Amino acid sequence: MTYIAKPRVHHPALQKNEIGLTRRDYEGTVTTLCAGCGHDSITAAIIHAFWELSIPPHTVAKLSGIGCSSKTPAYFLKEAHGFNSVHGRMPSLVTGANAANGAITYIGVSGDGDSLSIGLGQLCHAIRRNVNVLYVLENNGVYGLTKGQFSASADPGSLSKRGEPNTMEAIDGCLMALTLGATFVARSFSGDKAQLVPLLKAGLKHKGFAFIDVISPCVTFNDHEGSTKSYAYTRENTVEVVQADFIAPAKAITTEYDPGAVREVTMHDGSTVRLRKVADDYDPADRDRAYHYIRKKHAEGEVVTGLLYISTDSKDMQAQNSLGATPLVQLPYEQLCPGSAELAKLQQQFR
Amino acid sequence: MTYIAKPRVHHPALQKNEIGLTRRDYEGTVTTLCAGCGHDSITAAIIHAFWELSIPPHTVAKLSGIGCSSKTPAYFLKEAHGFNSVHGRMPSLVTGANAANGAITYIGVSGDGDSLSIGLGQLCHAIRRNVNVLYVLENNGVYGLTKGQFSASADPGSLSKRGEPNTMEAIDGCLMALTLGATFVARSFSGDKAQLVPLLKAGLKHKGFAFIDVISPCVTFNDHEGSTKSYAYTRENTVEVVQADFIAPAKAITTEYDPGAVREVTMHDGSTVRLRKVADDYDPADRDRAYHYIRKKHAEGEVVTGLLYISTDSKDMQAQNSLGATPLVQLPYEQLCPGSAELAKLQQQFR
Amino acid sequence: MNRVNEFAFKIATANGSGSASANSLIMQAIFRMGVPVTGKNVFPSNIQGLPTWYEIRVSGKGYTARTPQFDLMVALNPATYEKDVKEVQPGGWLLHDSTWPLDERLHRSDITLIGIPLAQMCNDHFSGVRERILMKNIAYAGALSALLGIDADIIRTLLKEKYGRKPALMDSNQKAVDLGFTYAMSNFPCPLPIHLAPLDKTKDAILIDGNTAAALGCVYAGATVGAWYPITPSTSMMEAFKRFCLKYRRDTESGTNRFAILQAEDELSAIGMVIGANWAGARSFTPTSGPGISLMNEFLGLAYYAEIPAVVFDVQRTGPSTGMPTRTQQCDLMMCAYASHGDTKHICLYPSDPREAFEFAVKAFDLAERYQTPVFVLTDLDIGMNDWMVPMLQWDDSYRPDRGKVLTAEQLAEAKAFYRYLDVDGDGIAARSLPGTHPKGAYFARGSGHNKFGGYTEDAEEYTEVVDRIARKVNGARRAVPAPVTQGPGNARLGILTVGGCHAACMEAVDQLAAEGIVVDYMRVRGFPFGEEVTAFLEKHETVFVVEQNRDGQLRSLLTLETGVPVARMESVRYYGGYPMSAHHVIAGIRARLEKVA
Amino acid sequence: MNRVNEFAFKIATANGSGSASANSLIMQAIFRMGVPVTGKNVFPSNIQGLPTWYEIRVSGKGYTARTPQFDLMVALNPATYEKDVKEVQPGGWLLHDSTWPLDERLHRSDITLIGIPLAQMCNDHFSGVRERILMKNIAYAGALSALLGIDADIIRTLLKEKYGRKPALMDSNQKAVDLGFTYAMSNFPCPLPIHLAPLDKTKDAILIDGNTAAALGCVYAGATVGAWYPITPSTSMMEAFKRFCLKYRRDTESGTNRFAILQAEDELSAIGMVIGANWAGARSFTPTSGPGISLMNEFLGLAYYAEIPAVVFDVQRTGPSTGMPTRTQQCDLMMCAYASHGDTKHICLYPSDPREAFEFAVKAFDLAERYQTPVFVLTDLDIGMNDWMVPMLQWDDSYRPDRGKVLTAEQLAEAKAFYRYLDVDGDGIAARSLPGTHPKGAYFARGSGHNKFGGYTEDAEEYTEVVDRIARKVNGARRAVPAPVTQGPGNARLGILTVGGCHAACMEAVDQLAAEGIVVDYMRVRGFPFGEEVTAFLEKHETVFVVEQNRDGQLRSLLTLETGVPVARMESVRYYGGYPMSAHHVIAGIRARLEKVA
Ligand SMILES: Cc1ncc(C[n+]2csc(CCOP(=O)(O)OP(=O)(O)O)c2C)c(N)n1
Ligand SMILES: Cc1ncc(C[n+]2csc(CCOP(=O)(O)OP(=O)(O)O)c2C)c(N)n1
Ligand code: SF4
Ligand code: SF4
Ligand SMILES: [Mg+2]
Ligand SMILES: [Mg+2]
Repeated sequence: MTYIAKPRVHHPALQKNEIGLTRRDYEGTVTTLCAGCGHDSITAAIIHAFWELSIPPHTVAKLSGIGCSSKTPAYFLKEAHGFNSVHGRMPSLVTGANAANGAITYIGVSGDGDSLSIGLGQLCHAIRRNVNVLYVLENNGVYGLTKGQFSASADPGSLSKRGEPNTMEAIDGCLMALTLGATFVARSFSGDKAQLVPLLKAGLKHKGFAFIDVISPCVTFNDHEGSTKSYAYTRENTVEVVQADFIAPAKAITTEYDPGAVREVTMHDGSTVRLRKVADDYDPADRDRAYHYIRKKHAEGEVVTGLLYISTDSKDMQAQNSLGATPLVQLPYEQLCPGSAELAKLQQQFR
Repeated sequence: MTYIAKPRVHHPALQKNEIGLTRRDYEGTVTTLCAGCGHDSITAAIIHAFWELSIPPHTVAKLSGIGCSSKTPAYFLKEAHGFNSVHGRMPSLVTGANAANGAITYIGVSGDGDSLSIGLGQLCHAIRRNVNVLYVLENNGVYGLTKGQFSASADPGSLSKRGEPNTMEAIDGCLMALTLGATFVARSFSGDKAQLVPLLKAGLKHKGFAFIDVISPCVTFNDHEGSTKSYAYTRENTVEVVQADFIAPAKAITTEYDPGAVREVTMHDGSTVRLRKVADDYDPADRDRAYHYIRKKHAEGEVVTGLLYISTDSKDMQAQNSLGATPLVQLPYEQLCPGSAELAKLQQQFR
Repeated sequence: MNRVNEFAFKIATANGSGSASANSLIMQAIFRMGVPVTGKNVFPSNIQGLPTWYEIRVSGKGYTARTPQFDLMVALNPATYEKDVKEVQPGGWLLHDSTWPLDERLHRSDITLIGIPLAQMCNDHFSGVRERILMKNIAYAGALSALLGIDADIIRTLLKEKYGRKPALMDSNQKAVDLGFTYAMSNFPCPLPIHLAPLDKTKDAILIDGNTAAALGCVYAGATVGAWYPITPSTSMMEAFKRFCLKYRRDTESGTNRFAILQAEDELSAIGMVIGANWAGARSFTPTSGPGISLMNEFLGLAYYAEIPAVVFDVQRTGPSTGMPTRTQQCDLMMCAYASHGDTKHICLYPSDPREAFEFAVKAFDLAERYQTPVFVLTDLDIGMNDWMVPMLQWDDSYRPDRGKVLTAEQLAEAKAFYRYLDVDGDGIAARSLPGTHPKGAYFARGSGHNKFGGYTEDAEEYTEVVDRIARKVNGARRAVPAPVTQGPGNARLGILTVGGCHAACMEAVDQLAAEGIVVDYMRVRGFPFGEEVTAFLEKHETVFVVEQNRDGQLRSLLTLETGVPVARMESVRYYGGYPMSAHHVIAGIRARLEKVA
Repeated sequence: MNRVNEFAFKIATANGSGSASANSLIMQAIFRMGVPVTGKNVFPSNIQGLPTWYEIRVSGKGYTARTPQFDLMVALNPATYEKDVKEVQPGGWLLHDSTWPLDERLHRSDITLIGIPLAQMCNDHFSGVRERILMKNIAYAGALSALLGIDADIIRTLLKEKYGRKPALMDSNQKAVDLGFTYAMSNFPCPLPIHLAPLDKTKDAILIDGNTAAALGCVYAGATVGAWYPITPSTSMMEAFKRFCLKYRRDTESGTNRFAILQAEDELSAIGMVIGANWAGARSFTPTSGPGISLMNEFLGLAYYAEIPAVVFDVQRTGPSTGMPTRTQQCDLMMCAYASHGDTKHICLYPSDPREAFEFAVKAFDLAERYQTPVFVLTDLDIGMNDWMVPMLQWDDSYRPDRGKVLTAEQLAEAKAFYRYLDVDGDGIAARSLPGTHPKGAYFARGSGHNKFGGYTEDAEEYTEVVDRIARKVNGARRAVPAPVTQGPGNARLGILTVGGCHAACMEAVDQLAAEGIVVDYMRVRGFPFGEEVTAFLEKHETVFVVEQNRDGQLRSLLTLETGVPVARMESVRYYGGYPMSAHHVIAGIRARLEKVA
């Protein structure tokens, strides 16, 4: 894990990285998300990670599905090609792009609806293929953009805006990824930049599918723990009054705490999430142990964060397909077309 | 597990069950699968299970996707409604049907391509919903009907008909189901009727999603363990010679062995699968232990069979949706329509 | 033109700022004054911060189409000042928040500025960020009440109805209204020349959006299983269905529901659930929009070929692809008519407003079950999400669902044999049976080749026999879909033919043309396949203007394909920028063509 | 009619019994005799046991269409005896296995029985179940060689080419051939009146199926990324592409590939991969069939609107839904032309045989990149999976891919600014850039509303400007798609217009009509949107027979929609039972209409 060092702190915004770029050079257009949305914090962390790694922005491609989370690639790396595609199907796009040009650094941004509902099949199969991409799942337990329906990561028992309980099991993206043989599995919290930035960097450097589930509170529809009290409060005092179209300006939730520690984070609606950061001596090389640990802590009401599992010796899709160092897009046509003489020769088979 | 008793043996085919029906009454049309196909053995076990449970055939609905496996509902319970639908999407059909009429016994039959490739998302979400259905995944590691491409359950390293190795991780339906919170997870082997019949019966009686992964050798394209030798042999001696359109008649593979024991089963191509039957004292009530056990044995080259996990106190979809004892389809219209007076009253809100 | 009770105004704010309550308060108050009113919510695909507008048209004459000509603009969003100020009609008014110095972009010599210190007033009188922002909205409503002559008592009543049980809220809202009202009264000549005067034209009407009305239709039709995946602009339909079901279909004693709402993982799954539920015998439906229909294509072909009822509401939005999810269009006409690969054709219903959305929802289930096939109800964002003034919904208590040919256990027991796809009656419709009914009712539904007995086939004749019957069956539905609505002398040279929500704009255009001495016959189609009267209408008129909201003239395409009338006989009038069609667009389109011809 | 080199026969066996080798041995031998020959494989959607047929037509005149009239039936499948025996033309022959007593269903007084004890002979001469079954097939090939005068030396040579390296296999095959040959020779008057005589009409031709040819086209076009999900009848296309790539694109030294083949988890994913790869700059394609296209609808709209190239091969099969997966139809014409919700239109290419499948595959990539949009190549099961005799494929080594407007790093560096959707050249086509090229090339591709600069928009004018340009762009492709093929005097009263694989049947029908004194002009469209010559052809002829293989006249629909020519001017001639179109169907259809008119 040598490449997951703590980020250096206290950079002035205009400090230059190794290739002479400032953090500003890694920004995108201005966000249109709700003030305080966790997704914006993740955007900031992504900008930071790319900047720290001194990756030339134009050598990056950023892809997403549809949702509030999927809008965010517009808000970072304006010099990178972006693709805000269709709902839930970004994994296949990034797979195709990766086959075509493996010399690009790929980042995919998605939401829990995008990834775990409509896109579950594609996500699972991209993991299985070990496509070389950093896949960031901005997980808020709801469909933000369509106004707060439960997503598949909503906890059982949590309450909707209207006060109806979610009756189904939540899908845990990390457990799913581990089960599918993912080669990099991590979880973090949007407000924990100190943890998130190095994880993003590790994911970018990982050769294969780097899955990061980032808990990212939705200011507007978030109800992560389903604390009835807080929602009841909101319903009584806000929702009915303004016909649900008033979104109170909020601050993004941030937290910093030490490896091995547990931190209770209060969400916008007053509910809490207990985060447990894996300890420094946690060994992310054992898939089964990682699975077990997540399950165990979950049973204790804790959400484990950190780099949960990594395998560094597995082949990514490029390697599995025996692709060479020169990306397919750069092969000259002459190396692709067998020519007329060969065609004539070949056709003797068809006689 | 009281309802998983060993099946009574030595029934003459015309013996009657509690409702006076013979096994013949539970049959369907004649199979059109290859002689020796594992799927036909599963069909026989299904017939047996329904017969033993004395379920009136017309109170059953049998659904499937597309594939050799998905054809099989035609071959059992001719007096049950059947639905051979589209590829990979049967879970949603059975979900809708179940909501409409919970008084029917549902059985869904699918293949590994149908369930784990195109249908992965739907399967996962039906599991999550805990739809009350016995879901039989007839798992042969290939797409039989389209002639032998790898499915998502093909083992890494196994060879295709043409001798190319599969480079990807296999999806293990049972691990997946356990991770998704499935309430009934089992695995069996098509040729092990002694084990399969009671599992099917248990699945039929389970109130919720009963997932049974049945390893079912494909006579024609099967390459389960990827033993290079056996395939090389086939290629040299058969495939080229007859342009791959000759399907040698074969016998279905059967096996019988004791709980707790390991049995090496030879597939049609000469490769072998090591099956381990859970011991009588195996406790299927612990989800994490089940997961761990499957993984551990898998690492040792064994495929665990038996009832791996069951939860009897979880709510199925019907219960989660607060549906009453009378199925929705049987509610008289009068109980559904609020009437004109109520409409007039309601409309005062819209003024 | 008399400007009393005939004008339009627009309110520009930012999304998520809570202005919706104020806007609907204004709408409702005007409605209660007995004056016909329409509101169009022009909102972004965003949750907080992007520009949003609310357009209110007041029309004593009863015109409900959108008008793009605004007499008054309430410009409260600095981000769109420039655009907003341009939209005011010469001689019109611009209301702005004078808390801050006037933005240069708000200067225009031909309009009158009305500055009201909304923020200032609310900061002075309320505490807390939330309340200050919220009350600013209510304050502009108060100002508008003074400026436009909206009855203050009615506003008070409305606030009471809403906050009656929460006196504190009631008080602050009333205070905010008063603040705006008083300030306007004391600083401007109230009311403005554009203002309201009480009428009695709304007493048998309601204000309702099409998604709510359609959901209510599903309840009244006896639909029990709703499956869906959220997508703008259809989402609120299932939310309404849920609300109504909880109200009417919940047995509180036993805690059981007489409905099931399944939030699917995507649209493929939603339509699968609907088909599964219908196959099992429930009336089941799914609301969606264009991208959802695209995803449902494969399943729709299955339902068509295996002959399973299904009701799909397509609340259309601007395409292609994700397009503009919060803008309206009629751009899925072709896709719905022929969805899925292979030879298919589907019954479509085209309501023109929420009232018809209610009625056609019911009709859709009857047709789906009678013809055992998918039925689409095509509305659009404008019909689905905007509040329309429509006559009160009526219900005939003698209505009973038309389940079509469904064999009972008794009928099956008596029958010699049951063959699922046998056309016994010669009408192209074979009887079906439901799972669980009777051993003799069993059949094997499949999307693969089958013969009339329901057996699997790869035989040319057997296959052809079944698909030919299905074609006959679906074409037969032309006699059962709602007949076109017509108007006009019947023998005019020119015709206007339209569909769905363009109705309001066309009716207004017809009046305007008449005023200019141009007489036209009018027809609005309401169902597909088209009945013979549609062909007759096209053949009878020298020129027919086909008015619709899509780029490629999809209604015209359907007309050409299905009636055989050449395209050249139809002049296409299209607007597809994402706003609802207005009379202005219709007239402009027609005029351009008439001039071209002349 | 002279029956030498003009006849057809059919072989009925069971699927999986290994008869395919024998059948292609027969085909190839006839071909090597210089006699034009066509084979149609009529197989079930099953792996083992269900009935399967192989139809061989011999035509010295070079007719390659299917004929439904068989002079000789080789009836080896008891399950279909009854059906098979009916299909023999009066005066024809029936070959059966006389090992068993004659089945009653094989009695017909007007045909001649040829009994050969195939099973008996093989049981006597071979050992082991496998060999006995396999050799039975080769034995009937030997018998046919004697009966039909197929050159025995050629058969020997073919066996040598195939089994040269395996003498034991060579020997048993030759023995089986000889057994059948000798038995026929000694027991029947060989050759029959229908028989072969050497010609020299195949020397510049090959026998190839369309999937193989199309795959080869992809290789020659420089396509590097193939994504797919198996589906009959398209599966063999990707298998062929893989074979060719392993042969031509594998660097054995380094063990690296100059291609990537991605077996997707379904068709939604396959088209996603194709769009992703094309967006990244690779030529990428997917082969599929109807159900796959249905599933791709949403993504196709994205590619259309975000303007990303994509090449999709639709090897059509009998719809709707799963339909008859192993039968042919042209039933996706409408779906492909307008796939996806919203206003869309797609370029389509319609090869008529494997040679054109090769050529149009190359063309498809050029058009997709030039117009930055999805391009469909529509073949069908008949073209895709059957062996056709076509002229040898030609390749011009000077060909270089038309990548369209793709800006290089240098161009981007020099440019003031790059705006993705700006129509700089006025041809409706904006330049694109590829990821990784240059910082100035960056843009944000999206399926949501965007303006010409590539920015997100919900503005009516900005939105309209872009979709209007896209419509112009795609319509512009009418000048770039392959021009229609025409034949005839040009001034005939009647015309025949068709598409794709109906060509062969139509050409034969044209000759037959000419023989009856009926002169027709002929046109086969090869690309969509249609060029002006198509409109001209329709307008010029009193009646045009539109010949196609689907129930609803989809080609006629496209013609009506796109040319404006009224449906009434077109007489629809359709056959859609799942077999390839034959001249018989064309003539019958035309005759029925001519009589109706007369
Ligand atoms: C095919 C399709 N169905 C539905 C939608 C509507 N839709 C847009 S975003 C979204 C959910 C987004 O949820 P998530 O991915 O969790 O993102 P969030 O907004 O919460 O960040 C849905 C259902 C769509 N755009 N496309
Ligand atoms: C949408 C769609 N894509 C592809 C196919 C073609 N297809 C039919 S069966 C099948 C695979 C079946 O594999 P599996 O489910 O494992 O069943 P098996 O035949 O092995 O029992 C495929 C790809 C199809 N019918 N529909
Ligand atoms: S709705 Fe929620 S997820 Fe969407 S931008 Fe607002 S806070 Fe973020
Ligand atoms: S191909 Fe395989 S799976 Fe299909 S019927 Fe034959 S043996 Fe069974
Ligand atoms: Mg979310
Ligand atoms: Mg399989």
